[in-house]
Amino acid sequence: MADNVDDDSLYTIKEGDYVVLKRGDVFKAVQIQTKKKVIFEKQWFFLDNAVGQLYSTTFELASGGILQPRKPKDPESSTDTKGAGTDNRNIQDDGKSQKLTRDDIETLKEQGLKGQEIIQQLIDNSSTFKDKTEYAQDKYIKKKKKKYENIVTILKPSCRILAMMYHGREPGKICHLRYDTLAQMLTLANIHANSKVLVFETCAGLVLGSVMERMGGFGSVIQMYPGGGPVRAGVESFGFPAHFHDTLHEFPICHLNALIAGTLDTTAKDPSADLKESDMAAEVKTEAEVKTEAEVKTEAEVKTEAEQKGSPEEQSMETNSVADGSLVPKKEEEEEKRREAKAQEKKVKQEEKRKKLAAAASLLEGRNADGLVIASRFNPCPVLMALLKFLSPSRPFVVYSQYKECLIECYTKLKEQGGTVNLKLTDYWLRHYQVLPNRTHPVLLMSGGGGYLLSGTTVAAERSKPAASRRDEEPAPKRQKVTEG
Amino acid sequence: MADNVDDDSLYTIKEGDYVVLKRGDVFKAVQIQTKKKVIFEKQWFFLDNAVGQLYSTTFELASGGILQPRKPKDPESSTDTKGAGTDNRNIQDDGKSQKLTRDDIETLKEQGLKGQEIIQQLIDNSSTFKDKTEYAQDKYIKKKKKKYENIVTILKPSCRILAMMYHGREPGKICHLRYDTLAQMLTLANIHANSKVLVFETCAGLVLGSVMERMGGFGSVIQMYPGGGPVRAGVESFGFPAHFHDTLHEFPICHLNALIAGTLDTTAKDPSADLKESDMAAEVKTEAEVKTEAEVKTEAEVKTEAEQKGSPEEQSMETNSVADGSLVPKKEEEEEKRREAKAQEKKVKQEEKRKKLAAAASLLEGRNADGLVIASRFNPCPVLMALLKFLSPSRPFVVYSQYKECLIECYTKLKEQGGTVNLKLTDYWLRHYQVLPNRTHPVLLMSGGGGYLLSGTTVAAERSKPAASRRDEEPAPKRQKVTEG
Amino acid sequence: MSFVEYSDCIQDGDVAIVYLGHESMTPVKVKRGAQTQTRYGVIRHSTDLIGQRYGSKVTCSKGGWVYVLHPTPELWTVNLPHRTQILYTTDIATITMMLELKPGSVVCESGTGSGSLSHAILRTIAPTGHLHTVEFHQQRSEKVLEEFKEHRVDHLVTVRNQDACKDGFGVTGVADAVFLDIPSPWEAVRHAKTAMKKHGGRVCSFSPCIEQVQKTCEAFSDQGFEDISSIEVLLRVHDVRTVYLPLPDFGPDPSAQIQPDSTITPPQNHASIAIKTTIPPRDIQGHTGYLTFATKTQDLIIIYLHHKYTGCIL
Amino acid sequence: MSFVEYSDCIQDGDVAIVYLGHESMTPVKVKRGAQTQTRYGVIRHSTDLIGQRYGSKVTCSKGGWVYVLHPTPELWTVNLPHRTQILYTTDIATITMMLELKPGSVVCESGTGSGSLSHAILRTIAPTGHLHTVEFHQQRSEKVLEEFKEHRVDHLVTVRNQDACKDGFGVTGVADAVFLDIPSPWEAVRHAKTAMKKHGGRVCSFSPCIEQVQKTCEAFSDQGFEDISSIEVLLRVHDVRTVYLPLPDFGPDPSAQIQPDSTITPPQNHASIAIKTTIPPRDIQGHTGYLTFATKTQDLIIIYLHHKYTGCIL
Repeated sequence: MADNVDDDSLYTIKEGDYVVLKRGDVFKAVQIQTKKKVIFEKQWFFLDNAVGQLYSTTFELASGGILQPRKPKDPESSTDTKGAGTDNRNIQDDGKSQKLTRDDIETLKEQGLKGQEIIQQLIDNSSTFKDKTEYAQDKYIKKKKKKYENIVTILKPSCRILAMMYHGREPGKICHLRYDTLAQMLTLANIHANSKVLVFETCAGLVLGSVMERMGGFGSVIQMYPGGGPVRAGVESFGFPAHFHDTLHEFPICHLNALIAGTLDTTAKDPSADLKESDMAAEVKTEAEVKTEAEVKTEAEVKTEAEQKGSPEEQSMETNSVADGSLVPKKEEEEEKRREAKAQEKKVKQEEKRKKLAAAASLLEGRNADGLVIASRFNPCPVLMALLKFLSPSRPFVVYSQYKECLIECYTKLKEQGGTVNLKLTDYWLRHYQVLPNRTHPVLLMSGGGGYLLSGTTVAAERSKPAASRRDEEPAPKRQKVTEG
Repeated sequence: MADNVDDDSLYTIKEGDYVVLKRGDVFKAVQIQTKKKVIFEKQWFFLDNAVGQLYSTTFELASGGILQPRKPKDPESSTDTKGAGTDNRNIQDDGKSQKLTRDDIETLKEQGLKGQEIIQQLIDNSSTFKDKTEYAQDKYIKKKKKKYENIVTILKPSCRILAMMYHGREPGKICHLRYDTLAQMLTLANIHANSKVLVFETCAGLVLGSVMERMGGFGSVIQMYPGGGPVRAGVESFGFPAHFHDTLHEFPICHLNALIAGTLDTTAKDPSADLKESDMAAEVKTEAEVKTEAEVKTEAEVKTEAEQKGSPEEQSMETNSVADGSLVPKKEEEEEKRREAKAQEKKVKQEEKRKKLAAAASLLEGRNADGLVIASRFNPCPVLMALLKFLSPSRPFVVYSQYKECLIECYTKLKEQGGTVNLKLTDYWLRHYQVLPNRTHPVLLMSGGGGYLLSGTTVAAERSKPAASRRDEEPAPKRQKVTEG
Repeated sequence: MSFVEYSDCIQDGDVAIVYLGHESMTPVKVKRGAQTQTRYGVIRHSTDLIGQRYGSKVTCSKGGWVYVLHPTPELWTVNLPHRTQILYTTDIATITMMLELKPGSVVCESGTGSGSLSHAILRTIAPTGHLHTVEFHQQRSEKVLEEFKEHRVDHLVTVRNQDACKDGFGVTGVADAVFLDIPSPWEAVRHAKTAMKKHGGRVCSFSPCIEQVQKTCEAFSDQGFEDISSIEVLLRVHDVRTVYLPLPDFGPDPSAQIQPDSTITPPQNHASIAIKTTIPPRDIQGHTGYLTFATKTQDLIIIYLHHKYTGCIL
Repeated sequence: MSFVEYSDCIQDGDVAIVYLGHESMTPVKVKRGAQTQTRYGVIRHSTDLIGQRYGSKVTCSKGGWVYVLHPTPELWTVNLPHRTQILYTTDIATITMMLELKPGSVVCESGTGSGSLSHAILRTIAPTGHLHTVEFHQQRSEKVLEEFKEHRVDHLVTVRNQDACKDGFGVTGVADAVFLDIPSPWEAVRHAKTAMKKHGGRVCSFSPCIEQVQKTCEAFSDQGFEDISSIEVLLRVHDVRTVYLPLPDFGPDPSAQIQPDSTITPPQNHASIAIKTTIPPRDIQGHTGYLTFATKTQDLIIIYLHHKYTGCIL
């Protein structure tokens, strides 16, 4: 008696889909492309066989990098453990308990044994396994499973999965924003359909994408971006339907002063040159900033920085060109033609950019946005103070920072200036649990910190009152008492 | 087959003993004095009957403020609950579920019903009690118990109990130092018998007393104190045997510069005047500081401040005079006599003070102390930098502050200056659990923070190397990599 | 005004949040001709509220002023009338993300309780989703439906007065997500599964006690749910303060230059430094409950061999 | 050198801690004529260590240098050879205070394990207390006794190789405090009671899993222990850093004064601010174990009526 009928096709993996690979707690976002090698957890394979399968299917990796849908699992994949000891009093770790050598294991692999079978071999050849406590046995199996079971699950991307993926793999790319903190941001900013939301982030597009997911293609999102172009790698990974992108606008913050002053001219006959110039200036700046940051970046991170400097169009082109494969040498004539085409293309792009800017500017000019989300590596205070101007009264805003000090500054400034209430500086403590019979406890490894949030609500600004008289903006009858608290 | 025989007298409450009263989670430190009214948890009583009883005895409060040792409790004092409901779907809170009125309860009390009996009456007269879940029933009983059961347990004081008492009752007096943080300090500073430890605290003497307890009367403790006299109210509450006090020395920090420069003269023919003068100066300062602190203090706290300004002798006199009771009017002649005696007494005191100073100075002059503990409302950085000079190399130190920023300053300064290793800035997260069948969970109320610690180990100072060359004082091969971490 | 869409101005029939000061607010049903008494004086709805912009400052009769805020699920959570224990924003935010809620999601919930989570769900799944919420307490289910109407979200929600453990959620194969906040969630797990789409979805159970979590995890596992994961999220609020730290007086420094025959220079009194810092509240909410999440994957055709709970059949 | 008393200088036979750099140390048994290889080169004990002051900087053969530190239980805890899971300083500090240990305390402990806690207990109860430590694993009990001798604390400790659950602690009515770190602590609770002074004392059990805590609390309660309280303490280390935050460039400000015919002034590149802050480590130890404390009050004459655990008789 189903109340409605689901369309299988919505849940089927198709070529071109953005998906997330999962093994254990490790995720990786990829696009389904046939005949394209994917490397995940130090193994390579092809996603061709995934096409047509349902999302959330788990695949086994067969030889030649072929994925095979796993058969429905046995009742709690039971590795035969042949009884457990009650404690570890008799165990001596002399490194000799495993009779199988590394070479033996390689041979087993070459013989085509599956992960589960190899683990069983390891257990059978361990002299201490049966003396281990159930707890220790479990730990052992888990460890070996991770090493020898070659399975991968293909998931439909979501804010939850991508936030966990970025936090696990590349926290530096998302300013160490933890997924639960992102969850708080989306709720504190009251992100929902049919509203107009401003986003300023340098989190690879993860925050932007999460906001867009919550808006479901209804309303509008304006990405306020620093530097040469908006970063959207993370947005792409969400695999939104095309119409979602119609709701997404962008505005370079290097024009913010002009916009605020009302001097931004988006109708100029040849504005592209102007825009280009200041964009380039901004670009240079970004590079300089990167260098002033006293942080050593991993290769992956440096690569991101580079990507961030490309415009989104360039990025997606790059993505496509990868699929093309090898480069064919060109003759001079063709070269010349190409150059012209490129110049033309550039012009078209600049015109597009101008239109976009005009569209975003007109959305902003109403100064009636419904929400503001900031999460970046920039000092948040000037960003917040500038962007708050574009919100209607009685609208929520939320600022993320990895550093509490930055938000103390924001808080202090807002208190001085007025125009906001319900200010709250918070952080969150996230704990995972292992829940198993007689072995329930918090997970031993825990995130050290998820960053800080400052949230609040805008109210109608005081009309030209001197700053001094605003001190009582937020009456706090019980504050004094808790000063020592 | 006891290996040794305990002396009952060690465990018996005697007149003059410092003890701690306990009810539920509430503690109060008092001295056993006969015929003296004690007020605890809004009830008054006399401790006379406690004398001769064993420590940890629980007493019931009978009428007239008389304590009566409680009879050995029944197997898990079972209030008859007549079965529990499984959920609360049928409960409506209309405030009419209790048939007993306030007056009824007062009548029951006047009839001399004990707490347990009153609670049973309340249960019997509650129309909703039997419909409540077991969980809700338990909560109800606990709440009522707290209200109607008049019991008090008398405990031997200890660092554990006093630290919990201060944290619960007067956290402002101990700079909000949480008991578990104090525990960390004592361990990180390697406090133990037969060592020489420097203590600088404004925690009512709690930290000092805790250090003394851990040294067990062996070795020496030097209290470095600000202002007019060392604060020791907390030390008294430990009820140490007299010989412990022989190990306790004191040094006013207003002579620290002189001591370091080697210009402190403790042998002057009439040094008391000098000392007095600068002590007074220091006293004035303390007052001024109190005023500059932008913190509103509760009455109790203000009182402490006042107490802190008295010398310990004055304090203990005060304590004794309370016991005397009423003041008898004095004749003029007696008045004169008293004045002379007072002048004489003052002189003796000053001489005592000089001797003490000399003793403390000679202990410090070796610059070979074994440990340093700082926990105060003062900015810790100058205190730490000054007192570290008095430690031997390879000795631990620990600094407490309510504010992380203060310890960041200490950390930075120490890194610049060298002479320490193993620097660690930490804080602690303390969680209490309710462990009950089918109702196990973390306690709902939790301390918001326990303060911060900076700990480290001294090493031999570089000999006259320029500061620049010391940058590599602590090689940190893997530091750079975690910068983003 | 609606809880799922912003309006600029206050209208007759709206629910507005009157902001009185730090952590002090009160919800008001706006009604032409009505008045609301506050500690700053009377607010007259016709003149002070209706037609005013949300976020405006309103001066009350005694000369004090308040702000009038547009309602949001988060403001509602701290202002709603408690008929039960409620879920707060920290848990709600986590639940919303971890259940992957978004516009269009179909969600089942039990119990509705005071509707704190329900409003947040409705905000997120609007305008195209639906909430099926089940509450066994009749009065509560009636009251919350009334609130949904006042908040103009009733078109997005179906309230059922039944026992989810016995009777389930009243729907089959439609839910993308199920949320359980009941004393024995393990008894409702099979109903949760039935309510969910055949292609799968996410489920969450909130329980204060670890024993409940243990039983629920077992039930999830027995019913073939995957990725079972229990977490806890705690909120810490930081109070921003300027604190003044006195500087210690170590006495005159003999190594410093002293004028001949000088009297001792008085120590620098009043010396202190100011730092901008945060302090934690003395006590915080140290536990609300454990959140256990799990994923239902697509229905399998094979029949599970049940070992422990023979009572649970697919 | 001894683990319970400081010395100024390094002597033959001492155990010293060689500090190689941030979080990198190694313990060394000082022996005339011996050498120790470090990544900075060789340390020659006779010339580089013996007679030197603890805390001195020692230059190694390759020109690198190290510090030589006096051992403490805390340094030992991070340097000892692991023969089992060990207790770390955060838990040890809590245990020490909550068991009310001090000079003169008599303590029972099981299991001894790698001796991490044992050393801390000995430090605190010296010079007049005694530790009775029970370890069921024979090799471990022998090894730890050897270490106690090397650390010159063996006069304060008795090591027994037996099973505390079956055979108890080998003493009766002497202990001020008992510590349990064994898989089934509830089986040793009655032995703990027997070992304790008739006037009472404190007991602590360390367990990683909540089910163990539940059983232990029940056993404590059944044996008449009072003030049963389970806690957890977590350490957070803060890394002090200077971070540079770029400032956003909002473009030229038209409201600012502009010279006539001026070219646009280039935005201020390189602009960033530096803040001194701390960052948390990416991962921390999120759980070690639960600490359950209880108080034994003076022995009562009445006989308890046991209801649940009939196996436990006083």
